[in-house]
Amino acid sequence: MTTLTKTEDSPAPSSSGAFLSVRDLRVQFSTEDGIVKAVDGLSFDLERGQTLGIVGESGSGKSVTNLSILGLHNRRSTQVSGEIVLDGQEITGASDKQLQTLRGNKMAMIFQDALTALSPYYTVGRQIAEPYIKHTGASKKEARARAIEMLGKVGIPDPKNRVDDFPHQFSGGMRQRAMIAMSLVCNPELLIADEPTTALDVTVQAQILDLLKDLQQEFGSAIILITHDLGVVANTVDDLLVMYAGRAVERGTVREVLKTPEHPYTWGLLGSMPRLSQDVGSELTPIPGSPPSLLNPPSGCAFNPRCSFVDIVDGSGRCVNERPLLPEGRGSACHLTGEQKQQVFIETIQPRLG
Amino acid sequence: MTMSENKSNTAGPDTAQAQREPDVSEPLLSVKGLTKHFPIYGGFPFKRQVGAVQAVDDVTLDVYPGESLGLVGESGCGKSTTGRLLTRLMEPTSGTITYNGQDISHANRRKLAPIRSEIQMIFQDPYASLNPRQTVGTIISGPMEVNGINPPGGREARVRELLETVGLNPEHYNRFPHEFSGGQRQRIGVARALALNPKIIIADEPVSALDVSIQAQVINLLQELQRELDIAFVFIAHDLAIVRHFSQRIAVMYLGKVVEVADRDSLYNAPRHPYTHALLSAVPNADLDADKTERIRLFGDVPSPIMPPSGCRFRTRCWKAQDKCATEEPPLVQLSGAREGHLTACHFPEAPTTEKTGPDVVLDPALVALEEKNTDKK
Amino acid sequence: GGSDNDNSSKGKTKTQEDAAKQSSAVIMGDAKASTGPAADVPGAKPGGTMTVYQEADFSHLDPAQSYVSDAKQLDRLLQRGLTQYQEDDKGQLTVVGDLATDSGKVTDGGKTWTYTLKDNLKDENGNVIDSSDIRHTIERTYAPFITDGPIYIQNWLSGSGTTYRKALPDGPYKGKHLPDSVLATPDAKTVVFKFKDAQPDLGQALAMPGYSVVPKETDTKEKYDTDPVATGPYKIAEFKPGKSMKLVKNTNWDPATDSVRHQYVDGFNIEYNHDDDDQTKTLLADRGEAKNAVMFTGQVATNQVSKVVGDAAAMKRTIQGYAPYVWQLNFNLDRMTDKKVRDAITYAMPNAQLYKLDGGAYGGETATGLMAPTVPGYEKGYDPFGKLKKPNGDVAKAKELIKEAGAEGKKVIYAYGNTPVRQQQAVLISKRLEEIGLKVVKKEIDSATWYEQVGKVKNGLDLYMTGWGQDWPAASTVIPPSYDGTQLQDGSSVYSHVNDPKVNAEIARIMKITDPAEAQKAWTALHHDIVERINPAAPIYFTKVFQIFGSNVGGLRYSSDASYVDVTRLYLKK
Amino acid sequence: MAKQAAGLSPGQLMWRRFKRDRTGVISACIVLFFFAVAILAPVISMLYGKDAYTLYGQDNLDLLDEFNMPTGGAGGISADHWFGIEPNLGRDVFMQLVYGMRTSIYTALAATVLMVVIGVFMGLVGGYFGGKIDYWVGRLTDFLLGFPSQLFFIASMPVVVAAFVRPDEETPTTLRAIAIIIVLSFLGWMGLSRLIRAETLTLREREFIEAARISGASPSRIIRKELMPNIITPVLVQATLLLPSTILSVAFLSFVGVGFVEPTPDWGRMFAIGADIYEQDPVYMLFPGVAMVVFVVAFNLLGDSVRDAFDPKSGR
Amino acid sequence: MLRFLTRRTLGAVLTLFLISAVTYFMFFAIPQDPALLACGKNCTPDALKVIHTNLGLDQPVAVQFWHYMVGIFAGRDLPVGECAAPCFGISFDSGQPVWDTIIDRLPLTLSLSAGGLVVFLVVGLGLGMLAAWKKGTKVDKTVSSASLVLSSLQIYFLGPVVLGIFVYSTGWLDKPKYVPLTESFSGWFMGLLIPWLVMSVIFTAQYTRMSRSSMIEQLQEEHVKAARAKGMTSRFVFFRYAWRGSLIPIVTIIGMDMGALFGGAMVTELTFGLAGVGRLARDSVVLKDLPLTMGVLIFSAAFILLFNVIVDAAYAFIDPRVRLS
Ligand SMILES: Nc1ncnc2c1ncn2[C@@H]1O[C@H](COP(=O)(O)OP(=O)(O)OP(=O)(O)O)[C@@H](O)[C@H]1O
Ligand SMILES: Nc1ncnc2c1ncn2[C@@H]1O[C@H](COP(=O)(O)OP(=O)(O)OP(=O)(O)O)[C@@H](O)[C@H]1O
Ligand SMILES: [Mg+2]
Ligand SMILES: [Mg+2]
Repeated sequence: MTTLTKTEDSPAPSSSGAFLSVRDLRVQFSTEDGIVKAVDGLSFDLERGQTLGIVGESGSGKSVTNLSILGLHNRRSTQVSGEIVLDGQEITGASDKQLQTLRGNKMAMIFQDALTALSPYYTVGRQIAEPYIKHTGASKKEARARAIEMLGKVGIPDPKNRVDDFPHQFSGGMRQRAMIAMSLVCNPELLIADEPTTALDVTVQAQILDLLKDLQQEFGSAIILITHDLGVVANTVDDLLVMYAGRAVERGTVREVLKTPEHPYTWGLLGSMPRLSQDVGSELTPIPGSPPSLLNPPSGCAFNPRCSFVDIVDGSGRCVNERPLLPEGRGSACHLTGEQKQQVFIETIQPRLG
Repeated sequence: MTMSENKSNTAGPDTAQAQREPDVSEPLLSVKGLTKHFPIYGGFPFKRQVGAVQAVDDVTLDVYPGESLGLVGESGCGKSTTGRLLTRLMEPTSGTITYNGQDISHANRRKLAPIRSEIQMIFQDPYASLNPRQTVGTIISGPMEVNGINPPGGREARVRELLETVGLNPEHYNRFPHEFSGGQRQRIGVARALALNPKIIIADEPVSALDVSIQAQVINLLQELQRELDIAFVFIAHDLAIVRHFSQRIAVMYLGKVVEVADRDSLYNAPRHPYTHALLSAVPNADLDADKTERIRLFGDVPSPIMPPSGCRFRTRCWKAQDKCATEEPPLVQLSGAREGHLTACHFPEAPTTEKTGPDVVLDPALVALEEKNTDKK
Repeated sequence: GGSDNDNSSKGKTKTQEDAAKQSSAVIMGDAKASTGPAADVPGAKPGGTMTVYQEADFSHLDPAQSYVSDAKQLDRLLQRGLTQYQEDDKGQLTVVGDLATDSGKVTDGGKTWTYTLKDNLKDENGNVIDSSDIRHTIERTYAPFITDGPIYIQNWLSGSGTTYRKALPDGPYKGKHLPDSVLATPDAKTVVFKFKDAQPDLGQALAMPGYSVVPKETDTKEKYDTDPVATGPYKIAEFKPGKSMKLVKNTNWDPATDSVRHQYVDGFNIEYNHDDDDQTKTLLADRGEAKNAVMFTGQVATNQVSKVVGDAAAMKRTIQGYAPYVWQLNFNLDRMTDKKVRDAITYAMPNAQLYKLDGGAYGGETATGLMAPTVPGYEKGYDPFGKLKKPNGDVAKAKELIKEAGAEGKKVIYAYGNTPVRQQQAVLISKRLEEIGLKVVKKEIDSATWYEQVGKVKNGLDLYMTGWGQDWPAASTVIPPSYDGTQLQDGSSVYSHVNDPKVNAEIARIMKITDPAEAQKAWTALHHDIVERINPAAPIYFTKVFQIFGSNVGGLRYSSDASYVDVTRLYLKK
Repeated sequence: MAKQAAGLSPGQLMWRRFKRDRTGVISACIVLFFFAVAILAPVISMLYGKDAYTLYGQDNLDLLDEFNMPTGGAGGISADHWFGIEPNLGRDVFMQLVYGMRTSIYTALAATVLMVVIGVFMGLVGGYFGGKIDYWVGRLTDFLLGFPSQLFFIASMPVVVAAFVRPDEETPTTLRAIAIIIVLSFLGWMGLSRLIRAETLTLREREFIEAARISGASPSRIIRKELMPNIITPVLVQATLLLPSTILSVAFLSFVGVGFVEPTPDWGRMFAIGADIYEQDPVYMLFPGVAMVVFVVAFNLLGDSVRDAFDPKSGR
Repeated sequence: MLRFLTRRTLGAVLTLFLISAVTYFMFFAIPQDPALLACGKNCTPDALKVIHTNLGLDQPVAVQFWHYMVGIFAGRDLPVGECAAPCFGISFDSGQPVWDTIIDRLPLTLSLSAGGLVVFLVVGLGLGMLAAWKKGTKVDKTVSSASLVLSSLQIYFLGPVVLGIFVYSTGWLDKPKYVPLTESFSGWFMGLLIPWLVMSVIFTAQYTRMSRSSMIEQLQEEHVKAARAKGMTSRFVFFRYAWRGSLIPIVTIIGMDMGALFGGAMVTELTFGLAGVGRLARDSVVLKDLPLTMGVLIFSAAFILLFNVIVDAAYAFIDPRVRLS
């Protein structure tokens, strides 16, 4: 279970000994329009065998966070600060060489769009085998056998023959499976899945998610699952992190966050999703306004321009002037008091969610 | 808002037509046996047709004034093609499209001109559907210009009015699409569709490309418009939850065929076609405490529309398939036990109601293997 | 000229003195002079292979088609005719018997010429050359496919212009022959030419490459032009059109029968695609293979002249001499009818500036008349237009004349070949013509078809420069071809379209004079008449030859006959 | 979309991005300078007091030596003749350069414009209408791409010229220019056409085209109003890259002797002469050489910058 | 794959036929009479007629073209000589069969192009990749700007200068000349060294720019990122993943250049006085040697089309999506 120990603004050494510990991660891009603070002080921990879900609006920094865990950002134009510790090993300052031995081995990534993420020029089998050869020093033959095994594991029929196929000969779902096979080939202890099913149909999506879950059970990996879809989250993850404008605004177990959300943004998120079980007559409640610019995010709470509860916060202008902190463990970064949160949720939000 | 129930349904059981209160209203748009095959050329030295993508095959549907018909199905099953045929962006291979009693299946651009304004479309990708080199004003007034419509007060005033209608600032008249957020862009698309006072709008996945929170904005807007302007919608989507939210009647497509049509309650509560079943069960529910329905994990992908399976097209992935399915194509009919207007094309349909909790149907061999291993460990 | 030039005075071209020799009359050699072997070249050594740089393919290999200088140079190595020129160190030419025992026995007041063949004459295949081969050689020039060679002897034998072709329309190939009353071969060694009129120049005409022998047995008609049979000291071992040609010794050539040619080097490697610029630079650099290399018809490139002249050591490897051409600006007399205008233009021409564009003092020299310094009868100092005083033209005088003629603003069409030098000259000329009050239309003509285009009677042009060279050192090969109005037709060389009864009659008269000295005097008088009374062309410049060779090449000598280097006597020093 | 950029049109955005690109701005200045010089050639000539046609070296015999090379070393550079004088004819090199640029730029510009027009037209037609039309346009493109272009240029130039000039007339320089333009553009449009076709194909799939069709717009309206504005960018980029190579092609024609002739000042011939006499008069080659290199480099850099400016992804 | 190649080849042959037809009709419609040239100094109308007959110019152009086309396969027996099976006519100028002449010139052009190709590919692609690898650094800037400057030079400009310096003035190198490879390797190599180098200076630039930009583009591809995510070394990713993808545009250009070069590296040959197909082409045009012009044009076009087919095959080789579709 994820343990959430420190407030993000006072990063402490990862005393928790969590498998993956991210502390006060900041990622900035210098662009011609200015500096983009894509991730701005993010902290979380993740244990082996657990799945952490990250939800949030488009552009809230989900992908950037995970690319910086893998160290895949462009070093020239990106500044990464903070601390990422994987299994006791500091990653942020690590050299490219060190990272190379970790990537694909200890930590692996599943990309959103498998068609673009698999090289069109090499066979699926070869692409799966490559990291295996590199990280385990296996022979080509062994690696090939391993690739076939992995393809079989992720449910590609007739893997012995399909191993020599090229990605474009696979269907969307199969490609995503191949991508998964590729990331799992070295039994990574950390698996990052960045919107692994967004490009897929519901039926295929279900297959892939089931597969991920089952594989996690088998290998005991830690998974970070990034998605927009609360439905997916509800069925797959253990802990949930809600991001907004480069910061975590709420976290807790999936049940806590979905059942008793505390942050107005989370409320908005839940309110704007239609559900199958919902009453068809109820209206959706979108979050008003538009996402903030990361070039110069709103002062104070980044959500304040869109928040309808600014007025009931004690102390005038607190939302605009003061940045709310995300408390340890379960909690949300909002100036509303605990009671206010509960009250608002029960009185106005829950009925709408039906 | 509650949905009006279809009480008086007089259609006979043999009619392969979902009809709603025929006395009250004739269908606005009616298609019969609509088929679109995309020819595939090949060969040497002279190219000839070597096959066809059977994108849409013998689809029969009605859309009534003011209603919203949802069209769902997996990617590639022919939803968009159907939508394009309805707007006559494409010419059907066969079948008829009747709009307001007028056969427009093969009408040319001139002939279509008078009804062009009445059938409009909203597109999936709000950015791609707006010309990046035109201002919002130009984009929205374009259709009026083409159709020679001069609203009282001038086009610009009308555009501003429309912008207001869709919840945009009329001041933004001279801005370019890229200066708007995704949701705002989609609103521009809606405003463009409204510019000609359409009677029916084909919305092809109008919210799929949008973020959930923005998605809600657009859905609300469309719902509002439908109510206020009494516009009929053909709402194409693959997100069943959204369709359920927006459409009164829903058609489920599979590989170019409509496999099931019903009003939403009937379809979601008592789906008869195994595919509909599978589809519904695959939708992840964000509600942790919701009753878990039977989960059906289908195996494999949709077969190629170039060589669709014989008989029932779903049979290759159906757990109920029998020999008959391969030889005989099931007709789209009202099954016994189904509500009026609930039509299904299946030889071996599911029971009229879904069991609330049942064992998972796992069709994916990899999952079976993994799960078996995991259970062994435990 | 020669390799023994001393070059202490830079920029001095050494041609005036050569011209004197070049233009002296030809001597007819006797049997002794015609007996081989040829006199040794001092210091010559046998052996080695010489490299020859050429810009392009030889225009023809079939002797009967050979007319132009490059073909002539090659012909001297490969082929033999009845006669040939023997040249001394001073450039004095003697016609000697080549295949024949002497330069010809004249009887019947110059109308009958008899030649006797030497013994031991064989072609490269070892076939004996007899009188039937000579007959064949003459008769095949009547064949329709022979279009490019000289037609002197045909005209003399069978009628002027192209009428001669009627005498033997298919050549000798369909079994027909010229009657014995015209050409007789009484035995295997004797050939008798019988002309209607006296033909004093037959010996020189026969020395033209166009009449070199084509052995009957191995004549392949059209195809002979790519694979001729050699009778001279060398034969073709390998020929790659457009690329190269290799000559090797012809072992069937017997030096004892040849009083002109040598066979010093083992062979020649002729490489094409070296333009003048490239030839000059390579030879000037004198590295490696270039030490053994020569130019045949290449010349020091105009832009390189200064460099060569500035290099005293290199100048030792050069030869200079007059080329037989007068570069003249023809007036199309059909259109330029006013003599005053013609005179005006003649006065106006900036001769010196024009030849400066074509190699300067080493490329030309102001022409004062229409006869080249190489023609017997050339008079140094004959300068009716005062060109020597005003080599850059007399604009004032020209303007005056134009005014007198009332021709201000008259439109003249000036045509020029499309090469860089001609383009530049055109700029100068048109500028000058405008200066004197004429309006110029410049007409550029593809240089490859230049003569064909200006050679049309109805060419529609007013002014165009041409150069005509003698076929042998006699005014009879200059004046009649250029100014005999009776010959005027498409393709003839009467470029200025002169058709003056007096001139025509005079030409006919002089042609009958058998005494060379008397004829020469008459030609000179006629020349004056043409220049002064008619002025059919403005003389622009006499062209000159300036060649450079590899340092290992010996035997360099300017040949008055070839007007390029004498190729028969080249050897390699090492 | 960043807030700051929110108020800017794509054009303004591009302009902003371009302005920040120092190389681009400098190149643009150089290119503009060249164009200005070409346009203002007569004015420059007036101020300078010389023209491109007077044979200074022939009129004043002190300027050329006996081998027609400029006297006084350094290519005859003097206060009178800033860049020296030309060997042989003795014209003013500076004026030759200025007017030669005029010839080169005008011809190349016209040829480029023609190529662009044909290329855009063919590409648009093929791409938009697709099907048979596209097929045949594609075959035509392939067919013309099969022509050995350089060879074809020199072989066909005389043919084209001959087709226009009566045999007894002077070939006007403009006609020669027209022939060059025709010949160059005949085999020069295919690259652009392919590009535009590909661009059109992707645009055609874009939904805004469908939106226009649904509103009943005619094909011509769609091409004009919807497609054209969107392909302006690649066309502009391509044209900036095409122009310098066309200039070199014009020079090539002159070099092989089928381009402009004396006395039309022309860079191609200046090269040919320069290469011929670089040993005797190295200075002469310097000016056209440097001018050409600077111009072509500047134009290429400008093209790159324009592309960068137009491409929002190419951030630095 | 075989089917694909056959199809492409047949298409190319068809195109070639069309190109021949167009050029044939175009050049034989020249208002100037090529026979005039062959006719020589003492040309007369009669002689001209004879030449017309000999050259076959007296027949209608369409008939001439028909004979020409048939002759290519069947050979012809022309009045001016026999012309064996791949008969492209007999040169007006040299009287040799055009085919033989071209074949004779070919080794030089092939050597010139192939050698130049090797040099400029190795150097050009190498530098381009180096610049892409070091994108944004001084190395990149130097390489990029140098290549830009060099690409605006011309062979006919650079060639004489190089010759002047290395051959005529210093004598460090021999003048370019062609020695068949079969005769002597060193002779062949040294003889063509200067043209190769000069040629490659100019071509290299293009390839440098090309490979740099396409490499940089490829490096931004998602699948390249994914390869890095697998833990593959930067070098592996660079040379395996990115490079493979960058090949497509490069191969396209190579194909075009090769087609053009093998069909006659005209400028290079002219500049260095080498007698290859390119020079043949120019000369034939100057001399109005129509059969030769036709022959060289067809020949060059054939090379261009051949390389088109090869490039297509190369695409299929590089990109399995092409191969298997
Ligand atoms: N290389 C980059 N340079 C500049 N800005 C960047 C870069 N990469 C990402 N960004 C910005 O960082 C922010 C966060 O991006 P990120 O991709 O993490 O969002 P996300 O949460 O993954 O969104 P999505 O759900 O759309 O994938 C965005 O505003 C994006 O524009
Ligand atoms: N222009 C076309 N030519 C050939 N095949 C086509 C064309 N358009 C669509 N298809 C094919 O027709 C089938 C149906 O396509 P369609 O776009 O209607 O699917 P869809 O249901 O809208 O899918 P999605 O959910 O991905 O939008 C697909 O197999 C598609 O590949
Ligand atoms: Mg993302
Ligand atoms: Mg679709």
